[in-house]
Amino acid sequence: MYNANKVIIGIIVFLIFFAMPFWLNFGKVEALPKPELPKEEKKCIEDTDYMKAYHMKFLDEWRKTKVREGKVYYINKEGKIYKMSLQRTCMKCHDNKEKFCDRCHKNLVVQPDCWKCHLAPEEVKKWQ
Amino acid sequence: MNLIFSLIVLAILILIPLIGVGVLGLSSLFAIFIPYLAFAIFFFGLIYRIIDWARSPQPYKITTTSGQQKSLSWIKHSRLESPASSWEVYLRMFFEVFLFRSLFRNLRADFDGKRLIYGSAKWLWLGAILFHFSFLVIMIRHLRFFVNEVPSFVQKISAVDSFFQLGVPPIYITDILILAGLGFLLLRRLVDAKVNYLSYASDYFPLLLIISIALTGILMRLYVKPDLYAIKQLTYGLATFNPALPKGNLSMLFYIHLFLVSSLAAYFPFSKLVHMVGVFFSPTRNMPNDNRMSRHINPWEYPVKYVTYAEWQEKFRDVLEEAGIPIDEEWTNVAQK
Amino acid sequence: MSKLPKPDQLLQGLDLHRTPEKHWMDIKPDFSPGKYCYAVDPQVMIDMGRPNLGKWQPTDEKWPLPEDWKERLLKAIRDRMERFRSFKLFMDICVRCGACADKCHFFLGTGDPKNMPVLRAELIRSVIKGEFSFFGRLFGRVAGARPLTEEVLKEWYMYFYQCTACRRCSVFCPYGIDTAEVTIIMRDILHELGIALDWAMKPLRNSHFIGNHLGLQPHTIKENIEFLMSDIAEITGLNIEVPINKKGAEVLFVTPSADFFADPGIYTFMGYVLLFHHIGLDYTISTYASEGGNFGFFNSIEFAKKLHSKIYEEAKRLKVKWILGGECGHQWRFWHQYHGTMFGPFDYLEVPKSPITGTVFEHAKYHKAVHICEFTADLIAHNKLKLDPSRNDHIVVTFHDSCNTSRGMGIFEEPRFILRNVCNNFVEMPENTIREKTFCCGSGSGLNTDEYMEIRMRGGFPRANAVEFVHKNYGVNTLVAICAIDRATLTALMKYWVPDVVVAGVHELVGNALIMEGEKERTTDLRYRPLKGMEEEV
Amino acid sequence: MSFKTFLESRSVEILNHWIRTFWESFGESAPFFRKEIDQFTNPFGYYIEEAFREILQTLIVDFSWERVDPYLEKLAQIRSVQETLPSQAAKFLLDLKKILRELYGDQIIEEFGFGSLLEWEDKINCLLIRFMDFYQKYRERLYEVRLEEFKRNNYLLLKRAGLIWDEEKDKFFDNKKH
Repeated sequence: MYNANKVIIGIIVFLIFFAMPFWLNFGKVEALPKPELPKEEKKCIEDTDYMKAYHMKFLDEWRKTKVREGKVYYINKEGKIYKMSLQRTCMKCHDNKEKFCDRCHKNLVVQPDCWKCHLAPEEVKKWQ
Repeated sequence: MNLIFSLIVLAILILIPLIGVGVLGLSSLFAIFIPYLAFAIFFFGLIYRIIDWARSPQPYKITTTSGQQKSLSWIKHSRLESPASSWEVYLRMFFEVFLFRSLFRNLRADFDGKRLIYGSAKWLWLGAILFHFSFLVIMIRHLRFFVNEVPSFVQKISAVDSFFQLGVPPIYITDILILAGLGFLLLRRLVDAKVNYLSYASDYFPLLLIISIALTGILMRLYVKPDLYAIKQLTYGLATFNPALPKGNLSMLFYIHLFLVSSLAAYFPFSKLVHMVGVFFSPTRNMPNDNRMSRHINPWEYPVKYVTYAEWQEKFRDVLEEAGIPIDEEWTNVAQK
Repeated sequence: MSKLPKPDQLLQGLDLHRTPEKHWMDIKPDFSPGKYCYAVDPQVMIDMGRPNLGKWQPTDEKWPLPEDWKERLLKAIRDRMERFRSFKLFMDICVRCGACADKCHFFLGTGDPKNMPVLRAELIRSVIKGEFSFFGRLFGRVAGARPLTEEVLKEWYMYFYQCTACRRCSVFCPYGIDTAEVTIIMRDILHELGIALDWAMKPLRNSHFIGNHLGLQPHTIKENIEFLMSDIAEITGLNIEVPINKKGAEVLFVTPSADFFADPGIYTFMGYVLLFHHIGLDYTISTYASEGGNFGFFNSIEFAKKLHSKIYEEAKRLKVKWILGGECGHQWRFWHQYHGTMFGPFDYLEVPKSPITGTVFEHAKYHKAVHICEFTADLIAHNKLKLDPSRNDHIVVTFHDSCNTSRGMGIFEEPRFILRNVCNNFVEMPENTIREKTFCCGSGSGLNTDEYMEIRMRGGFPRANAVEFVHKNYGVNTLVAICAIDRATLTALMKYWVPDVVVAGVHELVGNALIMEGEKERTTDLRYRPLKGMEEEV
Repeated sequence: MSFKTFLESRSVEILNHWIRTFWESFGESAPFFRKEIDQFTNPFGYYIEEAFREILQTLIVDFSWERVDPYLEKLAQIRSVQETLPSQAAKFLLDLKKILRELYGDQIIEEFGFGSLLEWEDKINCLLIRFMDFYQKYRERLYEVRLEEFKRNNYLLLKRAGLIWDEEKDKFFDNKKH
């Protein structure tokens, strides 16, 4: 092999760059933080798989129908009626933002702007 | 013909996970085994290619000099175009690799009467830059799936990239730019007569493959949403070598996306895509133009037989004497010895 | 239904119809007169110790190839890939982006798609894929692969001898792929079977056995020089003697042999001699190493080394301090980029130092050879020359950057600096056609043969077109170049496209402008053309 | 409407047709020559378009050899290194006849009579033979170039052998004597 020094440095740089996930995790493998689910309620408004993937679309839809059309109630697939409210409906069961919302969001670099206007249950408690 | 062939190959590549996961239910094969295999091919393949190139020496220093050489002290020397020292070479390579300087050279504006015209070549530079840089940013962004506590630079890049808060979730700028770049590069191959004429299936295929990867990614972000938490469980497991199939539902689209990425990785070392590492080896760019200042060694240089002065003088002795050109007796003796 | 007959119905017998769109692999090379160079005479190959195919011409239906030709070629290709990283790499990393396509003067002049540099390299790339790669063999044409056949070989002959190794494409390639390198290596590979050009090989043999390309014997060189000195005597009134094979001189001067005998190189030679006399340089020329140019360079690297070995043997024998090189293109690309590796270290020479100005040529400290334009530019910068630029007022000059010295060495400013000082009318050609973007003369790398004239004129058309532009707009009548092949072939090119423009070397103009000590009043330039204001007296 | 105004109103279409027909005979890289319009990057395509445009204009508006000659000559200069057969080189002029006949032949005969069409075609015939003159000139020049190159390469040897009569220098001596 010719120009061995430079080539080996090149290979190392290549490995450092493309194996970055490996290096960044190196030596600190731990379980992903799990969101804490409500203990009493077993069922969310819609089924769990749907909520996991689409909750942001779902909430956005609620926001639009409530603010623009003035509707207050949501009827789920089973015919159950819910009041469209993040703070009063969702956070009633999911009563800890930090342990439920943030764990995933922080982990996946998602910065929803819900909390610019809404108050997290923890905050509400502080005020009460 | 070449395009159609590439489209067929791409269709097959999309069908494989559809059947493999959707019909046969081979989830762990497609989620764990194939990605590992593909990336092993990617790493070992590329390192093999690098070493393979390095096994051949570069016998002569054949820098392409696109600017004034370093010569007399009062003549301005073009440091980038005709580098004379190592750091000038590094600078030239930097501009070459990160800003595609040689392609940029095509930039030219002309006036035809009153109309300002730009040839297609400038667009080539722009298309290439858009595509390559978007690809890089997208790759860095994807680190959020592979690292538990996402480093702050990834967070910052993501934040900048989603600067325009359009919709929920916000659209990434690079997602649009990469499609624009790729679309241009593909369109160019179809429309520009001379490029069309020299394009093979192996030119269309990588473009189509990367376009499909980008499209499946964008679809997942905006429309057909997967369970991100489950995906991160899988990808984090892969990155830390603790692979496990998560409990949640990985959507079909995700399997297709993952399989196409794996295909790209495995295809990489055996295709023209190796230009990514090959460009660093290019002898016309990575060598200084200092041939007359320092020596370059060719490991296989061998002596050649030539007509020596002594032989030549013997051959022409008569005419030399007649013309009054001096005869070198010293060298006559050398010949006789 | 039209009442009128169609005019072209009468012409049906002639094949005037559109060439159907074909894949490039299906188009056969066209060996019609004017479009190919003659093949080498077998005796030349025997003399040079190389294989040969006997008497044959590329037009032959079946080439007299030896039975194992395919294995020999494939072995040669493998061997070159192992020895030249450039070749191996260039075969792998092209992405066919097409940035080079419209940069080749042969493509612009002929419109033949195989003259696009990318496709020229593809001629061999496709064979490497088709013969060595598993996937290439599997997918064939869609992957751009094909087997090596006699047709392919004919195509190689056609197109690797339709490239002048000018490197214009390599300037624009994002990966720096240099088609010149591919061309040179491919010609070397063809040599393994004895396939070569007659025009390129005969001068090579002459240079090897006699010392220069034309085969001038030592006494002829001397007489030629004396003849030129008598012209100088007539023009300037000075009797100058040129030292030949002088031992112990300070400088060995090596220039292409065309400067000794061919028009217009001889005027440049007269310019050199006047300059050396003016500054009193202690120099010598050699009749043994009487060739600066190197026809080996574009035939086979090994031949190139054979030819130039003489220069160093001669430098050693004559015990000179350093070497000065004349105005030549291939000579300087080869000197600059290959000599240091091939012939070094040069510890029997000294670091070049101008005896007049005392300038040490630091950039040549290892190699010990200086380009005459660097040398003269340094003299002018130190005010050591008495110059009268008005003696060049009868001409309007433009400068053609020769491919080899510009893209293979990087000498741009020195000749321009000299020109600005020796003449008053200097005009640049359009920006896209000069400096590193210069267009080739269309006849470099051993293609300057007369049977190839049509292709040469087409290949040189982009260059001629730019000259015509400055000729029409600024009255340019002299095209200056620092390359012997340029001086010979651009003259032909100008004769065809822009007949009012003549070709000269930089030092011809220097020679015109130099005010020599003890000279008589000059009425003509070195070509016996009257100077401005002297038309009456001549 | 006169025949001239008729042609003028159709000139763009005729020109486009003519140029397209020319390039169609040119093979795979024709699209490049048509698209790239820079004079220095694409001298060949540039001159073709320019010459075709000017020749057609001269034919239609008012015919004069002074105007048409330089373009015809430039075309001949280019064509004579591209095509070694005169028939191939000059065919583009016949194409012009064909285009007019095909596009408007019947209409012209009905509206302006046979005479107009013949007159038009006669003009093209003139151009054709004129073109052949130029073509011949440049083919000959090509051979002159070959011959002179040979002489130049051996200039000093021939001169020293007394085989070249040096006109310039002879004049110089003659003048000096007087």
